[in-house]
Formats: sequence, structure tokens, C-alpha cells
Amino acid sequence: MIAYTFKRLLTLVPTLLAASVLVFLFIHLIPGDPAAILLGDTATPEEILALTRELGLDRPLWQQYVLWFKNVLSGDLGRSLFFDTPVLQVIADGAETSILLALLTMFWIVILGIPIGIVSASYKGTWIDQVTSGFAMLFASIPTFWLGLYLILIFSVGLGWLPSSGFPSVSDEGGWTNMRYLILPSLTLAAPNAALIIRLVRSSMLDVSREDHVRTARSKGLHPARVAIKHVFRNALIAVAAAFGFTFAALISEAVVTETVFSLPGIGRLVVQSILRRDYPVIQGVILIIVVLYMFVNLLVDLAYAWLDPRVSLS
Amino acid sequence: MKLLTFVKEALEGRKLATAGAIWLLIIVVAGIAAPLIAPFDPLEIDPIARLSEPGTPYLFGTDHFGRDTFSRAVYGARMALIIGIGSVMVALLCGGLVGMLSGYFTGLGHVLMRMVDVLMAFPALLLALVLMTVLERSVFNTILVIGIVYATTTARILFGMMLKLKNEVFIDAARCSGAGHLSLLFRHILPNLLSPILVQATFIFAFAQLQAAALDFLGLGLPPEVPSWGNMLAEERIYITRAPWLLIFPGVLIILSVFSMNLLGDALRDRIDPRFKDDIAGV
Amino acid sequence: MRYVTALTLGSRMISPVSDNQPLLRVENLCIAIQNAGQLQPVVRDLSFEVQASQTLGIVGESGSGKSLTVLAIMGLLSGSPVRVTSGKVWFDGKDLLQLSDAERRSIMGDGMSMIFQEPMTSLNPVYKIGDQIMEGIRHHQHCSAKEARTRALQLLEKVKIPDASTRIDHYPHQLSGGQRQRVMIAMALACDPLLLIADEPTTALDVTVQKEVLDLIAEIQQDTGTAIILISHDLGVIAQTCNFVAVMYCGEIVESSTTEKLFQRLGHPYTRGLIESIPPLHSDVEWLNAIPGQVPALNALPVGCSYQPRCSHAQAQCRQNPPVALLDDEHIVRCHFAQQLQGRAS
Amino acid sequence: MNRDTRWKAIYAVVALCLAVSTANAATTLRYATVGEPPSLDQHVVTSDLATTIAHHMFEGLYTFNAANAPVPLLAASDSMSDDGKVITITLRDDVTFHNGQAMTSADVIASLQRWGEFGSRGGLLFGNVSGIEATGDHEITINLSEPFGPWKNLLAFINGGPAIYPASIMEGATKEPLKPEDYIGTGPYQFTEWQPNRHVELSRFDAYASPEGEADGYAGERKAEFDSLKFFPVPDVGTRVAGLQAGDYDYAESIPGDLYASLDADSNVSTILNGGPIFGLVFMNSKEGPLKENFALRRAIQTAIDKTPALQVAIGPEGLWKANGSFLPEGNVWFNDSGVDNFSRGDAEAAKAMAAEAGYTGDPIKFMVSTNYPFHYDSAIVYTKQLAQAGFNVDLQVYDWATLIEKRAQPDQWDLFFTHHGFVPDPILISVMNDNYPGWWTTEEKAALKAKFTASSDPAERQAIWGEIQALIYEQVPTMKTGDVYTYNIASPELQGLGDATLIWPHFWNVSK
Repeated sequence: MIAYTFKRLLTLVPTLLAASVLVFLFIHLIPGDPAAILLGDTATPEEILALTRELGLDRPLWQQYVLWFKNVLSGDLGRSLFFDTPVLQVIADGAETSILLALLTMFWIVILGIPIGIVSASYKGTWIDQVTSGFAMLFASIPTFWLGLYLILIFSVGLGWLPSSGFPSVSDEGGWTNMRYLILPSLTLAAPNAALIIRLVRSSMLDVSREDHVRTARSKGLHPARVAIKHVFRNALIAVAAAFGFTFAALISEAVVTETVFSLPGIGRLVVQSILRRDYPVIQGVILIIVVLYMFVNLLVDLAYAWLDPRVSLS
Repeated sequence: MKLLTFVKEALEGRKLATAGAIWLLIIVVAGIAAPLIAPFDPLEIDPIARLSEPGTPYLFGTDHFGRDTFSRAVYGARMALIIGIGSVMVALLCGGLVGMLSGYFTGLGHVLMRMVDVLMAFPALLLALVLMTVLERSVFNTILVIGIVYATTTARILFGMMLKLKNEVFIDAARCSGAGHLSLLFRHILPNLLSPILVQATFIFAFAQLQAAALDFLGLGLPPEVPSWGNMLAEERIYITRAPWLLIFPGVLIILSVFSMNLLGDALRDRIDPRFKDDIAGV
Repeated sequence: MRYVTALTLGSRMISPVSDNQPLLRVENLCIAIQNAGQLQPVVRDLSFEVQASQTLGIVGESGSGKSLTVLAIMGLLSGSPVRVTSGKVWFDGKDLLQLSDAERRSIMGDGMSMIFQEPMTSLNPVYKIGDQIMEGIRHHQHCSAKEARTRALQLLEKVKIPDASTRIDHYPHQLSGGQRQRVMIAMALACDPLLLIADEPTTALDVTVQKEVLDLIAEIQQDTGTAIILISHDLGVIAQTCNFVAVMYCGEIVESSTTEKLFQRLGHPYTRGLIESIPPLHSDVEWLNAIPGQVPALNALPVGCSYQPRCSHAQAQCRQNPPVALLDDEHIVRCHFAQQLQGRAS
Repeated sequence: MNRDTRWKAIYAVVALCLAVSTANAATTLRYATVGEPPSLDQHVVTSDLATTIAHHMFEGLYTFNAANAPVPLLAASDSMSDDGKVITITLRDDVTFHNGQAMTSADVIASLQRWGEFGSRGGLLFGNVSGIEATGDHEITINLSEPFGPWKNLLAFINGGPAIYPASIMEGATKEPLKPEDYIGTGPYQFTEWQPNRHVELSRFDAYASPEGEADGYAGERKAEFDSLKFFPVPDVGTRVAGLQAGDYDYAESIPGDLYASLDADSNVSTILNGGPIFGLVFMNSKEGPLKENFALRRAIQTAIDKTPALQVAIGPEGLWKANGSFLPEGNVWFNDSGVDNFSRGDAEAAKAMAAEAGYTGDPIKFMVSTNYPFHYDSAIVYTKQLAQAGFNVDLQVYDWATLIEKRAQPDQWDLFFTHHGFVPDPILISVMNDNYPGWWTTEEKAALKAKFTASSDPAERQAIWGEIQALIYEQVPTMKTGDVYTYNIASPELQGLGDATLIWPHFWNVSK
């Protein structure tokens, strides 16, 4: 397993290298001069030129890349043009929000998506199944930001139950009760993804339930719920786990929108804001880290896959 | 024609999916005949009539420019079609070709699929965001960007299908009877892939609507003057309480259309050749 | 030891020689399949009995309804479009069809258990075989994991899995087909069932392995005295293992007898067809006498005798429902010409 | 544990709980801003957002009273020589920095010098300063090469202005904005922390020495009632409104005009108008392209536009905008009506004729606008329609703000662009007066009037010269004013002492909850 993980990590290297070039290129193709934006309205062309030089933005692109990548390897993602602090620190500041948001969202996805999917599959063809599958599909069809706007309107402005926006750190005053700030955003984010998991659990369970070994399990006289969970769902989990990598990617994408709607100080909003501010080092850093994270998650998914399915051997 | 019967068979006995298909038909008609249906010019500004409530003559009310929301919604249907069909075409042309060629010529395939892997490591919206910032806001670029994002998944899926098909007996038979690469790919293999491609296309169409709306919301999608449902939501979102109709109508239109497309895609997928069932992600 | 069976054909009970209550008695069982809103009968008015410690073989081509019959007895039809429409299944003094689901499940895998056709797919790939055997034991006997494991180990040894103490922790994919079928048998035997149903247990196996598995089943029968229903499309297999045979065609029993008598005096032309299509072992055959034609579709059953369109002896008379003929007190045939044909048996 | 220590422990726990509960009861003002400020260093940053936060911790020598007149803040008094070339400023001697040091003339000199050399608006004043020196512990002298009228306004305008920092911080400080750890000022609140994207927090400065006198605009007594001020970036306006209504924020800035009526009627929300209006400006390219030196064509464009419908569409309710052609609003000392007849004629026919006469043949006119500011975009849409009716071929180019800023620095990229300007107390601070500002209006007529304008320190004379400059703007049209926009903010009704309107930036001294 360790050897396999190591090997997989090695195969990530070329992908990562290619991704880093791509990230770098994308960012430098963006129109907009960071120096001009930093200096604001009243800057003279001379001042802009001076700052451009100071930031090293006047060198050939490949030199900038080599320099950047060398620094990345030593753990230095550069300094934010906007905050004038190390990029890593800017990202770390946003990481708390994004990680907690992702965890809470995953929590909803799992506690909503999996049981509803199991129920839906167990009552296949009945009204229960039709209602749950119908709603799952409906929720997968709602634009995230639209849902978020209405959740704020109903639960924050209308009922006053939950905070509308922002997220004070859990290390600040309020401690873990600050998690209530993440309830609406995480539900918004979970809705389409839980819907996806419901449908996936349902369809893989239906596939598995047609398999012979389920009949064997039933012939042992086991309770249908036990058959559904231990034999059908457990095997369906293999396909579901494989989809979690995809869910993770969807989560990151939709977090960009959700964090914007709820003004959360997370990495998703950081990307949008940094694009608007032309804060190249931050955009590069965030995207690079997300790409690495995504590959890492995919590795975890593969490991989980092997762990869930004894037929898959890691070699 | 074969595809039409395929769709007809898929919809048999599925009331909700049939209702969805009818709704989509309405959207298509509205989109094509927009100038005939829309009572007003969707761009005509009328400061006096701004933020009028739904009623006559403004069926869906007006926005803060005093533009008729109903007319904009009708033209929005046209834009939804353009975005959907455009993205599907880009995704299928780029992704489909890459996927098919990679699956057919395995040597080349490994290289191409590695490149697809690299692109897939970028989460969809993030990739779209960065690409949109590099390019400028325009209908064409939006289509291109969304198309490229889904081209990666399409390439993957078609690659998988090709690997399965390539070893089927009838392909061997055709190969033995002297069919060339081109003829094998397009005369023998492609027809077998048409229905799964159609299913994939419905899902891309549906996702493209959501992606386009998200890009519009972030201010990085279609040019703001283009009447699209996403822009209508993005531009008027501060009026959520002041003029609720401005968010409800376009929002419901997006949801219904994506929902219908997903239902249709689901029905088609259930009808599809079991060989490919696992390959298509969908919702 | 003399086993006595009583088979009924149609609704008429014939010669219940038994002096004690049969272990299993199926009375007028009708099974139908839900198809586009209509109920399509698949098994019609089926009746038979199995005494304790008896081995009954049910033989017939695929589509004859033999598998559905045993699935109905087992109670495994729920969740499929197939259901029992009428009839009774008496097992151990209870009518299984009248029991609640929970009562039914308490019998499944305990008093009655089943081995399936596909050993490759009938085991759950994600659990160790030991755990799969233990699951039924723990469920029915409420014992500790340790006890269940000891029992599972004994069972594996009993079905002659080599190196059972290691194998118990293997996953199904690490075992060969024959071994998996042995595991299936071990699993079915876990709670010392009174009745073991084996649905084509050897069809998917190599010929050499087939024999080993059949021998094993026979041996277990000897040892434990469990009653067995063996289902096969291969009369040869049945002949090797069973002391009673029922031949099914189109959802009906067309002939039944002790194995011995069946081979002595062939009653039904269909049975004859089946026998002629057995490939003789150890001999080079150039062609087999396959029965011409196909099993008719359920919605296009012929009038009168169902076998009549394929039967070489068919006459106008065969368009009437055939009578039940008793060739012997244990040999029953459903054919217009039962008496005439038997003489021509080879 | 014996009896005694057990009781002690219980007391300690109770005391701790009390301490925690009072800590929780600490009053915090929660302010939803439109975004994240680039830096709070007032010398080099001109963002209004930065000043909204920073003027609670940094103070200048002067500030503005409610009538927008400059009055002493850290200064105690001043005098000027008869020739108007030597200014002597006496400093207050009771002022302490947040680091505990007392403020002396050394700090003031160091701060003014850095601002003069590197500050955004420092060059305007220091172009005329020949020397600056400490003439006592609490007295400084500024020597001017020429008399310079706007000096006190420039010293009072804290945005991009001369905040007073300790000399130790100023040592080696250049164009680079100060780091947060160097945010040391003299204001009623001091810097606590800045969590990027999350909040900027200021806390009460207990050793604050308030200026004397009744509060009047930014002048007079300053009392910090809150324990801390927290500024949260909430870029989405809908979220700012919802957040305030839901009670997550006490104050939210920059709210769209269309919501005014409903928010004003909402008893859970109070609305606060911003005193000084902002105004939109459409700059014309004086360096390149069809508009270069073609003043007649520029006037034709100006004639084609009717500003009112754009304001109606972009802002909404009547009370929140004014189709006012004077660069500074009515009631302000700089208000005048020279040239304003041409402000908003909206005469397509006349414009067509004027354009033909100016030799316009239908060349495309590139008009850049950003969607980051909805009112820019909304107005530009209306203008484009009007210009099209007058026969102009307008190529509307929509960018995000960052791209627009880059493009406008390149003379070959544009002919018109839309921006807006904040309220300023002295017209010299208006961007069109800056020769380097994109548009590059540098005609001889402008240069002559500008020289006259800065040389005078007589208020009446300066006002008259400003009138001439405004007339010249309407004649040469380096930029078109689009009208005054009164922005407003919303607050929780629990806030006491806000007043009905802010002067320029909202302030939270003398405000409590």
C-alpha cells in the first residue's frame, strides 16, 4: 500500500508540472496590469513602469516561470501583490473557512445523500422513490447562487434563525458556535451534491441488488434492511466512493459561488477577488494548491476504492 | 431518424420526462421565434416604467432599466439554446474527437489522455473562470470555455467507450473485410456511439446552463447587455425583495429547463445499450 | 431404507404411501409473472412432496419453471415481478405462504437453505468467506462470533476445502469456482437445514469439478440425512444423485418416478428426449439427439399437451389435455399414450 | 486539595466566568464594507474604503467641520506671513501615539516629508514647498516658493493625505504602503488585527486625548464609545443588505438607490445619506484618436446626451441624484453655474449638425465601461443609445474594472471611458486637474488658469477662477460630468449619534449602541 501510494505520487509529478505551466500561462495571459491597479488612479506611467520592474513583471515569461517554480519548490508561493504578505499565508487564512465549509458540506451530503439514496433504492418504483428521485434531480438543477440568495432571505432576514454572511474564526470569540455561520452556506453547497449522491447511491444499489450474491444473502433469512445495508449498499459504496473525487471537484467549483454569495472569507472567494484585483501570485498559488489537492483527493479515492473492494489490488 | 425513435422509446411510460421534453420543445420554439413572441424589444430602456410589477402590458414586469422581463426571458430562451447547443458542439467536437482517436490509436491515446488528465485536475468552474478572464466576455468565449470544460469529461467517456467497442466482434469483422481507419471510425464505430453521445449531450446541455449562469453571476460570463437568464439574475439580484419577479421568473426558467433536460437525459440513459450505461456520468 | 414419495399430478392426489407427515408438501402451486399489467402464468397447479432425508431431482429445460418453483418455496420471489397466485406450501407443519415475512425469514437459511447456480457471483465479493458463512449462523443461532467461527471452520472442513483455517479469511475472488461452490454448500449447511435446495449447483463448473461437487452433496446427504431438492437440466446429474425424479415442462410436472423406475420404463416422450440428449461419458459421439424445436413462449402455450408441437408421437388426440397415467405406484406420466409408449422404451 | 484552596478555585472560576461574560458584552461595531482595502496607509492610498477605516486611527493636522471648512485637529493654531509664503503651525502638546510616545514636531515633519515625496496628493502641495522645519517641540514652519491657496484643504483631507505617524515609523518609509504592524497613529481607535478577507479590527485607544470643543463634522470632541470596530468585506450588495436586516452587521455601506424607499420605511433599518455626492465622469482622450484636439466634436457628443434618464435608470429615486452641472454641489463654497447650460442638452439634431461640422464621418468611438460599478454601466447603456440616435458610431466595450484601468493608461485603446469621482473639498483635487490622469488634458488654457488658481489664497478670488476653469471644461470637454449621486448607507436603528448624513466618510467616534 505504501509502495503503491509512493508510486502514484511519482506519477503525479509530470501531471503537476504540466499543470503548473498551465496555471502560470493562464494567469499571465490575463489582461490587466497589476502595477497599474496597485498604484491606482493617479499613478504616472513612469511610476507604473518602475513598479513593474520591481515586481519582475518585465522579464521574459519563461524566466518568470522558472523563478516562480523554483520558489514554489522551496515552499515559497510568492507575495500577494494586494496584501503584501506571503501567498501561503493569505491562502492559510482562507483555508480554515474553506476546510470547515467542505467538511460540514460533506457531512450534509453523507447524512442526507446516503440514507435517502438507500431508501429511494429500497422502495424502487413506489411513490417514495419517485418523490425522492424527483427532488434529487430538481435540486441538482437549481443554480447554487439562486438557492443561496433565497436561503438568506428566508432563514436570515425572514426568520432570523441563522446568520446571513461572513464567518468569524472558530478561534475567535464564540468558538465553535461560530459554525452556525456555515450552516446556510454548507446547505447551499450540499444541495446539488447531495442530490448527486442520492441518485448515485440509488442507481448503484439497484445495480448491485440485481447481483446473485444479494439473493444468497436473502436466502440466509437476513432482515431486508440488513441485506440492503450490509450487502447492497456496502457494495454500491464502491461506485459511490469513486464518485467522491468528482464531488470534491464540484464542491470547489461551487464553493467559489457560494463563498461569494455568503461573503465567506474562504479560498473560493479569494480566487474571484484576486482575479478582479489581478493578484497574480495569489491566483497562481490558490489554483496550484487546488490542483495538488484535487490530485491528492483522487489518490485517496483510489486508496479508498482498493480498501472497499478487495478485488482491486494495489500494484 | 434512428435517434428520434430512440428518444420516443425512452420517453415511453415516463410522464415526468415527457413533460420535460414538452417544456424543452416550448423553449426551442420560443427561442427560434423570439422576435415574433416577445411583445417588446428586450433592450429597449424606459426609465418611466422601471420596476413595474407583472401585469399588462408587462407580463413578467420590468427591470431597473424599465426593460420588459417577459421579452428578455423569451430572448433568454434563445440564448440558453445557443449556449447549450454551442457548448455541446464544442465539447463533442473537441472532446469527442480526442476521446475517439485516443481510444482507437492507443499509443497516441495515452499522450492525449494524460493531457486531458491535466485539464481535469482543474475544477470546472475554476478553469472556466480563469479562461474567461484571459479571454474577454462574449457569447462565443463563454461557449468556448464551457465547451472546453466539458470536452475533458466527454473525451474520457468516449475513450472508455472506444476501448470497449474496439474489441467487439463486428469491428473485427469490418477490419478483416478491409475497412480503413477512417471508415472503421466513422462508418462502423461512430454509429454505435450515437445514442450514448446523445445522452451525454443532454447532460452537457443541462450543466452548461448552470455553468453559464454561475459565470454570469460572478460577472465573468456573457456580456452584460446580452439578455440571458443568468444575466437577468445577476443584474437584478439586489431587487430580490424590492422586485421579486426579477429573480423568480428567470430562476424558475433556468431550473425548469435544466430539470427537464436532466429528466430527458435520464430517460435516454435508461434506454441506452447496457454496454455504455456505466460510462455516462450525468447527474 | 426405503423412501416413499407421493407425487400428485394435477389436483388428484395419488398414492400417498407415506406413513408420516412429509417434510415439504406443495399443493396446487400457481406462479405468474407480472408483464405489462397482465399476469402470465408460469407454473400451473403444481403439487409434489418431499419426505425427510429424501433426494428429489427436478429436471427440465430452461424456462420450464423449475427454478421459479424452488424460489417460491424458498420465499425469494419478493421484489421481482414474479408472484405466487395460489396454492399451498407446507413445510414442517406450516403453510409457508401464510406466514409473515419475519416468520418466513426465520426459516430461510435455517430450516431450509439453498445453493445457487453461479458460484462465481453468488458470494459477496467484498466479504471474507468465513464472515459470509458466519453471518447466517449468528443470525439464526444467536451465538458469539467465536463460536460461529469455529462452526464455520468445521463446515469448511466438512466441504473439503483444503487448508480451511487459512481459507476462511480469503475473499471469494481468491478461490476457484469449485471451491466457491463448496463454500456455498458450507453456507447452506450452516444451520443444519432440514431441506437443502440446490439450483443447478454444477452447471457453471468444469465437468471434473462437477463430479466432485455432486459427490460431496451425496456424501453430505448420507451423513446428515438432509432432504435435498436438486434442480438440473441434465438428467445425468439427477440420475447420479437423486432417488426421485420429477420432470417439468412448461410449468407442469409431466412425469415423476423413482430414479430407478424412470430409467427402466420411460413414460413421457419428453423424458425420452432428455435422456437421449445426455452426452455419454467417455465415448466419442458425433452428434447428439437434441430435442427439436424450442420451449414455447409463455404467452403462446399450445392447446392440450404442451409438448405436443415438438413430440414425434403427437396425434390429433394430443390437442386435448392429457390424462394422468399411473405406470406404477411410484411412476406417474402425463401423456395420452403413456401406456402405449412405455413398451417401446429402449 | 483542602477546603480553602477549593473555595479559592471556585472563586477563580466564577471570576473567570464573569470576566468572560463581560468580555462577551463588549460592544463591537460591525461594519459591512464593499470590499477589502488595499492598505490603510493614508499617505499613499486614495481608496475611500481605506479612509473609512483608517480615519479612526490616523489623524492629520487639520480636518473638516460640518461646513467642509478646514479646522485644526492635531494642530492648535497657525499663522501666515503677509506675503503668504511662510506658514507656522503650532501643534497640540497633549497628543500621544498608540505606541505611547508623545507627538512632537519631529513626528509631524517626518510624516509631512514622506507624504510630500511619496504621498498620492503630497506633490500638489510640496511642488510649492521650498522647506519645512521644526521651529520648536510643538511648532513647525512651512516655507512656500509661491503662495499656495489650497494648503489647508490639502492638509485636512486625510484620504491620500498627510496623516501623522511617529517619526520612527517614517524612517526609511517610501512609496511602499506601511505594513499593518506599523499602523500607529493618534486616533481614538488603534489597530488590532487584519485578517485578510475576514475583517479589519480596531480597538479603543484608552490614552486618547480628544480635541476640545463640541463635535462639528469631523472637528471637536471625539469619544470612542465602542470597545472595537470591525470592518467586514461584503462585496455582494444583496448580502450587505440582508446581513444588516438579519442583524449580522450594524452598518453597511453603498446601498443601491432603488432600495432606498423600502429600506427607509423599514423600522429595523435606518438610512444615512452621504453628505458629499459622488459624480460620474466620462473622460475623453486628448492624446490620441478622433477626439484629440477636436473640441467641436467633443461638444457635439456632450450636446447629444441627456443626463437625466441615465440617472433615473442608474440610481432610481429622485432624492438620490441631481442632474447638476456644477462640479461641486449646491451649498458648497465651490458651487457655480459657469458653462452648465451645456451640461445636459440631449439634443440629437443639434449634435448631429455639430458633429458634421466638426468633420465626424462615422468613425467608431470606443467607449469603455466597467460592470463592477453598476451605475457606470447603467449610465453608459443609456448614453450609448442617445449617441446612436445622434448618429455617433459608439463601440461600447465592457470590461471588469481592473482591465479598464489598464486599458485607459494606453492612449490607443480608447476614446471615452466612464469613471466616478468622490467628493473633494477643493477642486484642485479633482482628477481632471491632474495632467497625468488618463485623458491627459494639458491645453495651454488649462495650464494658465491652473497656475492662477493655485497661486491665490484669497477664497473669493479662487472661487471665481474655479468658475473660469469649469467654463473651460464645458468648452474643451476633457471630461463630462454625469450628475451628482447621493449614496447612502444603512445602519441598525440601535446606533446612537450617527446623524442624518455623513460628511464624507462615516465615522464612529461619538457613536454608541
